Amino acid sequence: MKMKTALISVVLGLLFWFGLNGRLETGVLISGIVVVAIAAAFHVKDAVFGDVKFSPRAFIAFIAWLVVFVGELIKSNIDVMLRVISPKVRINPAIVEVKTKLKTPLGRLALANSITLTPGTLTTDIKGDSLFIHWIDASSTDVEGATKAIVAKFEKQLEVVFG
Amino acid sequence: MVKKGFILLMIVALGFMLWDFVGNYSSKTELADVSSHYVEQGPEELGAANVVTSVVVTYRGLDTLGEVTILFAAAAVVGLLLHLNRNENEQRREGSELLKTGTALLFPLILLFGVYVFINGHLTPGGGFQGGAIIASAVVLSVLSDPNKKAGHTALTVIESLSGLTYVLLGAAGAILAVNGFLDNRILPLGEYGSLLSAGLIPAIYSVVGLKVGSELSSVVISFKGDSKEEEV
Amino acid sequence: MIGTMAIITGSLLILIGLWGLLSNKDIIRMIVGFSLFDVGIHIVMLSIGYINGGTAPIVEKLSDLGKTYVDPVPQALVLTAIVIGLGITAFMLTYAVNMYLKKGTLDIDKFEELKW
Amino acid sequence: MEMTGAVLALIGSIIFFLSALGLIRMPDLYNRIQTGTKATTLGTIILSIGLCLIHPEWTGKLVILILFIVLTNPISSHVVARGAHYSGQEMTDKTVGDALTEEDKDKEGTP
Amino acid sequence: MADQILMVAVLISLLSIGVILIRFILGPSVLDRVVAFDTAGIIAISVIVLLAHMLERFIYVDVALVYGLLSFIGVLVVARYHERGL
Amino acid sequence: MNIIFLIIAVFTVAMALYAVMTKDRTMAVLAAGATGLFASILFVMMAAPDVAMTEAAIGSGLTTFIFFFALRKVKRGQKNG
Repeated sequence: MKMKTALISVVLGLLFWFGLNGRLETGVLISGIVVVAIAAAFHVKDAVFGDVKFSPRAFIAFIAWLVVFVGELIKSNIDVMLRVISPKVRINPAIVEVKTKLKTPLGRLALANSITLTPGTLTTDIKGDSLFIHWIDASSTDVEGATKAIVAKFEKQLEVVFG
Repeated sequence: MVKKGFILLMIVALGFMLWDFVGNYSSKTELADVSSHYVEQGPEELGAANVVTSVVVTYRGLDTLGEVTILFAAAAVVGLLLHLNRNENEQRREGSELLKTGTALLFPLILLFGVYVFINGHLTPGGGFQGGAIIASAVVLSVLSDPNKKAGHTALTVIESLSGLTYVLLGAAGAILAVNGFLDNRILPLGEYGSLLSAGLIPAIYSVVGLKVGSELSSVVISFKGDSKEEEV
Repeated sequence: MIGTMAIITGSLLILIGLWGLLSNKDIIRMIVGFSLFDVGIHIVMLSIGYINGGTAPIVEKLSDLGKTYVDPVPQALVLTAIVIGLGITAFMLTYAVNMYLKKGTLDIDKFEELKW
Repeated sequence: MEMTGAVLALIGSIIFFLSALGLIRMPDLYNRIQTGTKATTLGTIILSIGLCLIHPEWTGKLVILILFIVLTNPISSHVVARGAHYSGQEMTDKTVGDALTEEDKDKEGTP
Repeated sequence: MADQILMVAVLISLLSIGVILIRFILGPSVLDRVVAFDTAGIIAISVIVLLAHMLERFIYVDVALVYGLLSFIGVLVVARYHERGL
Repeated sequence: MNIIFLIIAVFTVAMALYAVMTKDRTMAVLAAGATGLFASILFVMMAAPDVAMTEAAIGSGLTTFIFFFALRKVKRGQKNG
């Protein structure tokens, strides 16, 4: 678990470092190794990436999540724009409760962020297994209906990646 | 009422002075002597692409030493005065779970970015002061996500004093080994222009300054936050 | 043109900051006025070093040396000034907090020991 | 290539403008957060992709900028919404339900 | 041609910042203003990136990164201050 | 270029005026932070990226944070009497 966190953290840190510096040199590499080691120590202390799964299936699920996410992001923007432009503001907002099956912190963060960036939903609070979501156009206010409408499309992929 | 009139009078007077100043202003078309020397000779002389950095670190290095000293004094006084008068009895609301996870994920990356800013001070905009401020912002982020956490004062003090000592020693090494006196950067070879390990000592000096400023500003933030658990013991 | 506009902006910020500093009774808002004053002075200082059509004094390649660059010395001074401004602001805020803990108010008129 | 990039940047800025309009028109804070966050995120992504097309050598830093914004923007709007809820920010009259307030009340009722 | 389109993009972004500042001044609550501040900050990042293109200096993008980081933490500070969590 | 500079300068001055005029302490501090952020765009256009970065990180960023920490201490004291 610690090894896994350290490995992901080092790879991520090196990508970040070379992306920032934008060139390959010995100096960049040497300083990068020192700095990334310190950063990875912080990540290991909190065990951030401890539950990420490594398998071809997880990779495919990650890509699938990314595709769904980008699609939803664009859809959400068109949706919001239509609401903004329409002469009469048509909204029907509510805060609804949904349940999630995800257990790991990183998976919940990814879920909440994807919910916030998708059509008309905004994560307001999280308590245990319940996410409280402000929904700009609430079609159902009970837990099951809302869960099906909001969470289900991301959860399947995220469950494979983050568990 | 008399006071208001007096204030207005004062502002109008200053406004007239500034009006005069603005009226006589015209932007220059060429540099003054010293500046043009810095801009035209500086890159070849010191090997640093960022002329502002070479002015701050080398040409006007003593000023920077004074500045760091003032910052240190301010941090010490803030810590002292806020320590004398504490009333911490209300527990703060915990940060949400998402914020905590986000902080655990982002905190090392922000530190990394801060290090990038001060280690590249001689090539890109930025340097020790900005990098130190970014590191202190990372500390602010961790304070926000978990306000009741105890802070590591000892580690900050150790980093601060070690980097301060290294800074002065590097400056003195410049005075002894190189030609131009205190804080000269040419005791190491200048290296290939435009690469990370170039410009002699400048990256080393700016890294040390960055660590020092970062730990000082973090200690200012932590003294403003105050330790709530310490008092109960 | 940019230089002229910058110096006018800076002067306006100085006047606004001074007004906030003098006309308020609340200590925190006096400090806000002071920091606005600070920003104004920085803009004025930079506009004095501005060269028409100049670019930032960062010479990425040695072959770029002939270009027009703006004056690096005021930039270095302003950099120092901003950092010291933070130190001063932190110091003033510490004083304000301490005075508040002594007296229970932030109104400057209530601090009668300061008058003479 | 340059033209494509420029047009993408223009689309991004139009999205910004729509989000600003939403910020003005929406009736309460939560709906304002909704329009503010989503639209600016997509706008920044599109604009940065446009600039990547114009200057391919900028890609590294712009990708880091996009990643940073996609990661931080939802967190900050979540924290603002949570702060709004716990400081008792009112919702608009059109609201049809509020599960979070009911949940809080349930907790207080059963000690 | 491309440059004119980018100029128009900058002007539209600035116009949106102006519209958002109206919300900043109108309020009504502190958090409304915080949301306005956040949105204006993100648009300003894009303005800096566009300015880096127009002034033809790549290094200005660094400023945009710092700007984004600081405006994010600033919003968090105000929100947490408001819910008494600081 | 000039017109962009002019617009941002107007924003800066407007934020500064708002910071001085407003009755709310919190808003004054936040508006001062916004002034600093807009001023840092001005610094970018005046070809001073170093100063812009410093202003964004220190002058606008950390100063505002410290202001809020101090305000929190004051507000809490008020509540306790």
